[in-house]
Amino acid sequence: MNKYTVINPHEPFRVINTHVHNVDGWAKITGRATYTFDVKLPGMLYGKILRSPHPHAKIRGIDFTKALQLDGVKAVVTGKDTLGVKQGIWRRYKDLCDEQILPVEKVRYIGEPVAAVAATTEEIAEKALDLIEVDYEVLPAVFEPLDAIKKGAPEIHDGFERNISVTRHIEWGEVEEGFEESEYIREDWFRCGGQAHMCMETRCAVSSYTPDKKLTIYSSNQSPYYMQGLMAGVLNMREGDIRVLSPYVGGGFGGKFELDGAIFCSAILSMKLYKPVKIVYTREEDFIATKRRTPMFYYTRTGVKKDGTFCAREAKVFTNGGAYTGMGATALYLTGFFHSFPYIWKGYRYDGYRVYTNTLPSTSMRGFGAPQAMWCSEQQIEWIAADLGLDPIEMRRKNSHKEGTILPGQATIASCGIDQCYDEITKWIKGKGKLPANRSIGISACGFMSGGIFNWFDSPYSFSSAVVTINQDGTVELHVGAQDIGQGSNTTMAIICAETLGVKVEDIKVHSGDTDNCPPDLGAWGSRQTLMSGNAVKMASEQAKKQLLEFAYAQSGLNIVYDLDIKDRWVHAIARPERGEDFVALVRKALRGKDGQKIVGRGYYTPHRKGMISPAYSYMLQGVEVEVDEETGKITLMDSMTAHDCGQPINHLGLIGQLEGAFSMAAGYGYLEYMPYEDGKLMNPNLVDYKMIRAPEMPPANIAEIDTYEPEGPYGAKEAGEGLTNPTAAAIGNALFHRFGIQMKECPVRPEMVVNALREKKAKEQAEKK
Amino acid sequence: MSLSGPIICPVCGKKAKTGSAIDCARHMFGTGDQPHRKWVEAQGLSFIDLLIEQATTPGNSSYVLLGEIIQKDAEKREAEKK
Amino acid sequence: MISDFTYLKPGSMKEALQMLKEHEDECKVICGGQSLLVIMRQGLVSPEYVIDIKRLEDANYLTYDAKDGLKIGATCTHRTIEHSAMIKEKYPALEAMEEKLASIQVRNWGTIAGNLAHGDPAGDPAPVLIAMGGSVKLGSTKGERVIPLDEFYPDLFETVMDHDELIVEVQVPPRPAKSATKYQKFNLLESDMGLIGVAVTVTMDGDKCKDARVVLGSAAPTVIRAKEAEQVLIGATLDDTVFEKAGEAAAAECEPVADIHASEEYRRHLIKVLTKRMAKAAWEQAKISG
Amino acid sequence: MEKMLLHLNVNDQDYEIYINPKTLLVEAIRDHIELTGTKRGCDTVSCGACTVIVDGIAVKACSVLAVQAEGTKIMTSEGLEKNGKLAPIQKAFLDEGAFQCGFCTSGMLMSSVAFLNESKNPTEKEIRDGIEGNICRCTGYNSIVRAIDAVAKGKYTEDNA
Repeated sequence: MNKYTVINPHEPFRVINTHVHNVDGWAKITGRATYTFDVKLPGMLYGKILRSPHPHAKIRGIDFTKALQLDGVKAVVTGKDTLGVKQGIWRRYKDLCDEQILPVEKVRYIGEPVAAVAATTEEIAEKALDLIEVDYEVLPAVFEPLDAIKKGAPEIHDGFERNISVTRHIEWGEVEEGFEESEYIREDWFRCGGQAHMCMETRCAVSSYTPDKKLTIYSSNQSPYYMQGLMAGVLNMREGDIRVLSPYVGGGFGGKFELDGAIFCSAILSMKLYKPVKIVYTREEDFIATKRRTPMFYYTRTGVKKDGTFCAREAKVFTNGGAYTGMGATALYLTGFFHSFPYIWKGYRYDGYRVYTNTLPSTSMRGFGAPQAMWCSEQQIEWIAADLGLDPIEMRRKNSHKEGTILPGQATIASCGIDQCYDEITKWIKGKGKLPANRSIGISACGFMSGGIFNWFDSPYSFSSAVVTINQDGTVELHVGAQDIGQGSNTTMAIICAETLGVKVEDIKVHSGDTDNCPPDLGAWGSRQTLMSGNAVKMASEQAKKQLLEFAYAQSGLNIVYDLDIKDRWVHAIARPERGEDFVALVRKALRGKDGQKIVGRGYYTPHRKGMISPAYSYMLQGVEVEVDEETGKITLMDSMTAHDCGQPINHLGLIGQLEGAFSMAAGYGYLEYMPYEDGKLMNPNLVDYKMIRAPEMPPANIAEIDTYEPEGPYGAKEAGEGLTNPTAAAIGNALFHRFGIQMKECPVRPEMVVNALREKKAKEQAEKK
Repeated sequence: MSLSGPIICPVCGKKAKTGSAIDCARHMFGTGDQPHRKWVEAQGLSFIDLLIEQATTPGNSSYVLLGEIIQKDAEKREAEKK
Repeated sequence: MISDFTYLKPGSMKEALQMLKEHEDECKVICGGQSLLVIMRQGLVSPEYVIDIKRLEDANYLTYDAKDGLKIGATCTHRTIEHSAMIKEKYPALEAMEEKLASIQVRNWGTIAGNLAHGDPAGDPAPVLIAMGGSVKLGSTKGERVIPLDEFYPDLFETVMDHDELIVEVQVPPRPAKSATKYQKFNLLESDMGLIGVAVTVTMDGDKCKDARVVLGSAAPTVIRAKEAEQVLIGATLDDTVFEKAGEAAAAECEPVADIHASEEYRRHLIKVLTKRMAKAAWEQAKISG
Repeated sequence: MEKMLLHLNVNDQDYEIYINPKTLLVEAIRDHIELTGTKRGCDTVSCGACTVIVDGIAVKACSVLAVQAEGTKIMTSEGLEKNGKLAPIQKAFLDEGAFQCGFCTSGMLMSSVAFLNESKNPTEKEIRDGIEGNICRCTGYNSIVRAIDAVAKGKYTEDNA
């Protein structure tokens, strides 16, 4: 089914990169894992949200007297019941905090919350929505960024002339000189679509406000700490009075670390009623009223020498920001940064513009702007190689980053395994031999970050923290703020803890998803947890271990030149592993020595002096084999191979799962997942019309793991799983170009577009013949 | 005329990365908040039109233009100080 | 949200028909409910009574005889048809269609009669059954009548059934000698609904095509026969040129709509390609079939 | 609306519940019997998260009225493990890492069990078709296919599970 190879494996670890079962596995495969979706509290009420049918309208008045009269309805809230705080995750930048979850004056997209009802049953709450009368003054609306920047376009937010909300500029090196030196310059324009996160668990929350003025919130999210902070802001409460619990989370993919209607409205209703209120989004609400991958318009101009040496690149991007900013500001920066990847340029310049429109807000989604960047970059590079008659793999290879590459003002690359990626993909392609006429292979390279060095949230805490507590029986409590959203971070953290302490994974109990009991951490986004939370866990574990070894030393009578270590629960001198003692026995003694205090280690991590973007970068090259029905345009994925450098893999099963899962989502972005809007209305907000890869569509996802060592990562680890969302769409595009000669400039590539492109190509060829 | 020191932003006082006027122009566009926009407008330019010009045409013309104005402004101020 | 209703559970088909007569305007019949419950949840229908025939064993049959052909009872599931050795031998196109209809879970619980009654022009069974000359037997307290399926659908999501009638049986005549049916839908996911679907039956007499049926799904408000395309095939000595012409005829005579998945032009194009392919595939099969 | 008394047998245990006749099987299982392993991920019979086994066959519990399941034997993911022993498919899911967020897992397990009951020596393609009705947004399915394949090949038996 799948082939999995390891290149340059490191020294054997006891726990790291071994076959470790997911620590949450038993709960998940026995149906016992309780998600927010499953939470039921005594006396709980159910909430429903009334949503705007208009893309842009003033709210003149809301009359909900009839709704309140309906038997079972307990409360109705509107924007007037809130403090009206304009919130956003970019807390340091007030201009970018632009979203009232329940707007007071106007609505800016179809599906925006307008009022919320709490009732004894979900059915009654839904019926009550029909009894609320909203008096709207419908305003002119605009849906496309290139229309929204025109003179005279409706102003969506006050003071944002021409609807430009964020601009980003990145530049290094000598751009003009680079273009002057270029012997060939190519310009292209691209469009990249949106994509729904489509988490299996829709957005949901249960809020419970109690008379002691404390608020407890169960929420399906990627960062309990952000939720706590953001909720404190919109409710004017102290963070410490809000507890956020995220027990198990049914997927996130970049869509669950901003406030949503479920969490906000349930809290407002609960505060009014002093009763728990649960709100679960329907699938349709999840499609029309959360956020999506940011659609982009790309212009990119690239200058190269005839031998394929890259000189300069300049890119200009407009993004369809939708109604609010959210994490979109970061996506705007990262798309520009990763558009340069993984290549060395004499000069690189990027200007990005985020434009408000009256559509669903767009934001971060797995890949964080990079899939769009690679869709454009990697196709253009393929076309340049063809234009110049060069080998596309060798041309990429000679321009790629290496260990020590400096991106001026942005980053220094400390570990980079991409060169070996080219070898592995070349081998895979050669192994295929001659393909049938309807098959083709496309490749695409990219890199990605291992967590962002951004603190627009303005957290006073370390980016990650962890606490390790050793019990008298040798069991270990690991408290982390890192959030497991399915990617397996609890398992990864348990592995790092067990490896460092010298115990077994089953000795570790991981506590996460609870702001009351776990230390703060920025959460699961931007591929940050393995490196950042992993470093915090390693430090906490080392600190606890050091305390134990001090006791071991004291009683050993060893010459101080000897080193002690713990492996497999056995405390021993490294030089004489047979002489030692049992871990549990040592813990008991150490406790006595500490007057009965538990052994506690604390760890934290905040990146310093690591440039502008990230402490480390992963690299990858992917090949995708597709079959094309030239008559119908249907694309079928036949096979794939990914050569991937994530430093030292930590969680073996988790890594494979991440890479395979990223492939399916990324391929969906390339040829299936399509979000068409008409007059601001999403036309396919359901799983019948929104097409995603299912088991029969998924090809083998072969992996060659290129093990490198990343000095900044725990045990040499860096990102895996998000970056691999980046190359696939472009690889599919390149496959279409390679054999069939068509250049697709819009994704996802739907079969009708393939048929049309083939037809145009044929017409052009015939015209040329004449 | 050359300046005695690096150029600082006339709005927020931030020193641009290399101290050059064009870097300061990039900073102004990058920040793009109301005070910076207003300063640009006060020079008789349209902030948005410059942005759109930069966004829709290859090259760097808007930054160069704003850089020149920042440079002149800095020279004027230095002269006033003297 | 599904509206409240009174649940009725008849013990026999006869009793079911009586209940239907009693509540004809305010009731819906449920069997597998794979389509009905979805539209009830969307509030598109809100019956006061729901008559559940799921457990009617007297309607759960699948029989064949050489004279009358195939008879499928009202409560026979898709999966029973898909797994039947008899179907595989006598009506392979029916088996192939069932195998690609939605998902296993849906086929396990849903019925072919229910699918036909729903009247969705994108449904898979209707094109195949029409291509095979299939009919439905409608029952009511008044008695029974048999309607050929190609006369069953007057408009989008509508059937000629009266309010007191239900499909009690699906009938397919025996397959003639040197005859074969082929069906394919064009979809984006393997077992997804088709953007369009084409079923073609070709019956050969020596080198000539004696009879043909070309049936199109999602090509008009209802499943339709492409009679121009049929005329291209009937009487002709079949070859690639004829198949191509049949495809062009079908594409010209259908009236597909544009939606988010495909433009009208692209749907016509797909109908052309699939008609050509299915006609050829049916011909190849017919030549070798008994 | 008058409620009706319904007897359901879930995981070999009899339950008596009072329900509105329009109650869906998934609602009866989750809200009345309070077995929350079975999930809901859509309203269009598309995602398969609510898949349960009724009299040996997989069905989507969001498209079946609870009353229609009276007199049947229903199995949910909670019924797979017995006295602390995992069923072969559960062991295989653990070994292959055939789940991530876990939200689709209960439904996926039930589809897998029903598929394995009726398919001996399935091909990879047959396995993929066997879980076509279930969406998993996390894994990309291949690990699930490997897990089902391992069970079909007899790598796990009831005893060593």
